[in-house]
Amino acid sequence: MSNFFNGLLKLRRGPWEMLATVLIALGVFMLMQPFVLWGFTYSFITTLVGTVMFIIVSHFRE
Amino acid sequence: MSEKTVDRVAGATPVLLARKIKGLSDRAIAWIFVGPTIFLLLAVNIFPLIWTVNLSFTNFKANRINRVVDYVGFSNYERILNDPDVWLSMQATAHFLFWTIFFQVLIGFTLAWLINKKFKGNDVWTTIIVLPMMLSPAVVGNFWTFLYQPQIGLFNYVIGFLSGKDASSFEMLGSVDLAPWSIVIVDTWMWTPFVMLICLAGLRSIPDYIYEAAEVDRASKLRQFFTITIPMVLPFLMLAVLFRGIENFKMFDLVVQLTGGGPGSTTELASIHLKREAFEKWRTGYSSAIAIILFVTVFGLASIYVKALNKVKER
Amino acid sequence: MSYSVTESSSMVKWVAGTLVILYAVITLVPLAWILMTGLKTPPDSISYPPKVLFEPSLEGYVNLFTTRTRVSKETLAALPPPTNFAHEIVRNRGMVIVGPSKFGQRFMNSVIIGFGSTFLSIFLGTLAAYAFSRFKIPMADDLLFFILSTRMMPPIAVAIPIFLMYRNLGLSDTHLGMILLYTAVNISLAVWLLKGFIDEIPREYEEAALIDGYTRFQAFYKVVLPQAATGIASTAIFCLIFSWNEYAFAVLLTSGTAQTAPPFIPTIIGVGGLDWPAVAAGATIFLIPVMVFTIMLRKHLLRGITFGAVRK
Amino acid sequence: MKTLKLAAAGALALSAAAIATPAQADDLTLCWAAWDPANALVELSKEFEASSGHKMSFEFVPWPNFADRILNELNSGGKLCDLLIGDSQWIGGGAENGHYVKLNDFFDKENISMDDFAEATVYAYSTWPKGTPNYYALPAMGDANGWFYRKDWFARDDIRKAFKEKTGRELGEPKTQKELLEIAQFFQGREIDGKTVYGAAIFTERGSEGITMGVTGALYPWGFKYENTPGKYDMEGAVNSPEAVEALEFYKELYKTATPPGYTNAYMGESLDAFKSGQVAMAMNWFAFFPGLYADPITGGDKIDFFVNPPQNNEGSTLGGQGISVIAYSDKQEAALEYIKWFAQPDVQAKWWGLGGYSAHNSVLNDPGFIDSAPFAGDFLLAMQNVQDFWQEPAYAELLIAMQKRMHDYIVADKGTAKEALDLLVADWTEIFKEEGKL
Repeated sequence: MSNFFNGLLKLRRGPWEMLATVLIALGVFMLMQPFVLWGFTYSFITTLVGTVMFIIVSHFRE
Repeated sequence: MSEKTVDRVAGATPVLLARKIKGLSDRAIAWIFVGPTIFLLLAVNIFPLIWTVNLSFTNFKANRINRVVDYVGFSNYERILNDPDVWLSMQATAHFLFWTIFFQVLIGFTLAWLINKKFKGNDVWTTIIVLPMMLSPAVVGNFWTFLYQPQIGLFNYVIGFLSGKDASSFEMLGSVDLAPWSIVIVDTWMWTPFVMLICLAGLRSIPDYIYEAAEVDRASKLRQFFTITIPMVLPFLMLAVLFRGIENFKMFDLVVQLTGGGPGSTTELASIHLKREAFEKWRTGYSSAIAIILFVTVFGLASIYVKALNKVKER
Repeated sequence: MSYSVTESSSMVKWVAGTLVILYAVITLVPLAWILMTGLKTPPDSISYPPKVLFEPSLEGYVNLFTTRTRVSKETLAALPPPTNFAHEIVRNRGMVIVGPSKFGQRFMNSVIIGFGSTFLSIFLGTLAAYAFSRFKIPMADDLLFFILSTRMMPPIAVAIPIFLMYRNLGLSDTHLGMILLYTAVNISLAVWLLKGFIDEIPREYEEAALIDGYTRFQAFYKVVLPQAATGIASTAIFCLIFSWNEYAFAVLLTSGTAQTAPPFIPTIIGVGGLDWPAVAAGATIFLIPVMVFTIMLRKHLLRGITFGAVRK
Repeated sequence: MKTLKLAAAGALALSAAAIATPAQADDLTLCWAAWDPANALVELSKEFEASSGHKMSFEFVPWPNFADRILNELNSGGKLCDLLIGDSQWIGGGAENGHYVKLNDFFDKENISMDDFAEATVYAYSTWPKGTPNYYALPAMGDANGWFYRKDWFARDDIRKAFKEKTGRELGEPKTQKELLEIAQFFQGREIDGKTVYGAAIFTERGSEGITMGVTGALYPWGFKYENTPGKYDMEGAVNSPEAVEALEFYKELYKTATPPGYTNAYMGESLDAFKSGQVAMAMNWFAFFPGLYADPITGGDKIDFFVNPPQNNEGSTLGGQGISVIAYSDKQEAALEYIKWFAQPDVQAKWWGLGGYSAHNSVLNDPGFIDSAPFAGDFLLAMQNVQDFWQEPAYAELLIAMQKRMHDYIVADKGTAKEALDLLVADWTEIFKEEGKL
């Protein structure tokens, strides 16, 4: 786990990509879940942030 | 390089062309080769995409050319993301996504595992099983409405025969409870082979020596299945799930032909909802915003997909 | 006798084989039903219980290719005797053939647009794939991802601006417009697949050719292209199948002149409601080429559906 | 030198000829829905081809896709159609968005008077804004939603007796909507000649306009109004009036208790199928189909009879039918106008009716022999006196889609109550008119 945060701090690709992936997955889940309208409302921005992050961090060093 | 060969070759090509080509660096050739593709994609994909983003901030209506178009800021997005009808269409999509992937993985993996037992003639049967997924979803979907007819349809007849119920006592496409399942059934019929093929590739990529080593360690077959087979196939399975997820998230043709979104709005998936807004109500600005939301979602999933692709490629 | 831990016993094989064959048969039933319905008469096609045994008739195919009109008994009686089986079938229903249907034209549109876009995507795709495979292109990975991501776009989402763009350019409902559009969608698959095929051709061949004094172009079309021929052929079939099956763009961007068969087949109507034998006949004619292609492609199938990522 | 001059002169003359001859033969395309009257029009048009030298091509689109495809075509500025027999509700959009050519000058020039056509049809099919003398189409096909039934079943003694026992009334053509329901329920599930039959085939289709056209058949007789004050778009209290709620509940009951199984997405084709296959005692459909139904060898002739949509609180039928328009994007407008001029002639109109098309020309309708010319001719005249149409606004498509959704949700998908469905509809429509800037 500390490796993960270390990687984040040092702008390494692996952990950041993981974070972006989680954000995208969360956004997609929020978009389609049937439980709270609030989740649906904020789903798009979550996915958008995750996607943009993914594009950026995929250029970080391994 | 002897000068002679160069001359010989140059002589064989038309003079002007030869002069041009000789002068080109590899780099220039690379751009000449890639250029047309990039240009086409920019013109037919990226330019329209930017246009869509622009439209999504307006109240433009494509059937009302004479009307003044106003920029409305983020209000289209606000309306969509608070609209219970859109939310419902997303939930219908979720139901469709979840269950199609569930059944396709379950059946697809089982089939792959069975085929991997390498019985005689397995390749012939594999090819036959694959057939449905290569066919036109619209044409096939349309024909399934015939199979689902309560009074004359083969599907209802077979189910009625097996369950002892009257074949016209249930309506796959017409009833609110069954319609979401009717589209799951057809999609599963069509796309299980896809998951099967990828799982099969995964199973075949496991080298025999791993099992042999496990056998030496006296691991049981069941244990081998869970500690070797499943983990080794998992990246492939991920690939299949992501791809089916993306495809079914934007599902249109099959379901439009099957239910058209009905009854009521029970099977109105995201794409169908978008089509109604864009090409029936002609709310171009509003529907552009929905398009962008769908696009960003697919794009996000696609990024993960490509990452998974590369991972599998390395195997 | 050699013993292998990965080789299953004959009992297991037998069970596995039976289950797989059972599934294959079930999965084939809807397709077989399309074939059969195409050969039924309209009353047979809607009988209950569904008829498995029936007297085959070409009425569906006749209805698919003709338009007919109902005439009175007197007119019918006054007509000269039918010249061929098609006229006879139609007259037995109290109607006469008044002309060909639109199916032939729609089918030709599918052929023109399918082959046109396939040719263009293969042409452009091969060039691009070669460049990606052999040259150092800055940000190649990003470009490749960009190319692939265009394939992932939901067609309906892209259709809105394309509709507007085509309206302004006068490309709506034209063959050229549809060819360009399908090419743009197919090219991503073409580039990814072909890059894989070209990667597999050893560089040494070209390098030898270059040393022999070939130019890059010559090395490309005299050495690489012949080597990649199989790959190009199977990529072409994949592109063709996509354009052949495509529905969303076709239904939204075409209405008459350039409309392909998939939006048309579901709208074949008979005397009232859908004429199921004609629909099934159209579907049969439309699906069979793809079935043949699928069988031809079986070795490359996986590669094609995973953008070349999975080789086996 | 001389030859060159000659050639040049020849070329000039040729190009001049090409411009100056309006009578050159054109290939005209007429777009309409694919149904019986369209085939009759093909037959009728042969005469035009012979007299004018133009060639006619036809693009007939099946009803479920008709609006989608043709409106798509118009909105993309396509040149597929030169002439269009477009649905009545499209007139607002066709006029305001410049799809249709305005015909006033042409009518004046050719002495075509709109007074020669039945008033209701001119109002519904030709004018925009509604009721003003601005004409964008010539009434081509009068139509309304009506009913037909199995006359042979209604006449059978055993059935009549059973009906009398059950209801205390004689079995006959229903005089009110509620009688219609009663008869339909009586037939539902009954054995006739060893076959289970059902009450009535009605419209429930979701995709295009089906359920709206069906349900308005109940709404109008109950006194449904789109607005409290015409032209004000004040729908609260009109669209969701207690009468409208009652009518909607009525239609749902009709659907739930008196239609064949699997009848969740049915429109014209399904209704015809159900009737022709002997499944139902009664069915609703457009008058346009009645000639074909009457001619049907199995269920036509003396086995069928027709009646106008029964009244409840007042008379009322749902309007169908279309006018014929010239498309503004066509390159062959001259030839297209020629067609309209030819079509408007009284003798052509008489032939049109004879072939199974519903002429809207007074010379045909007021002819003393008209009522006896077909068993449904009298009903047709009656229906056309009390027709109402859906919104014809430029935003008609949105208004219709909203209604389709709310009606199907309530009637077929069992969502909410009738009042809720209509309240939601008022909200949808209000939003649409706000967007239009009309509220």
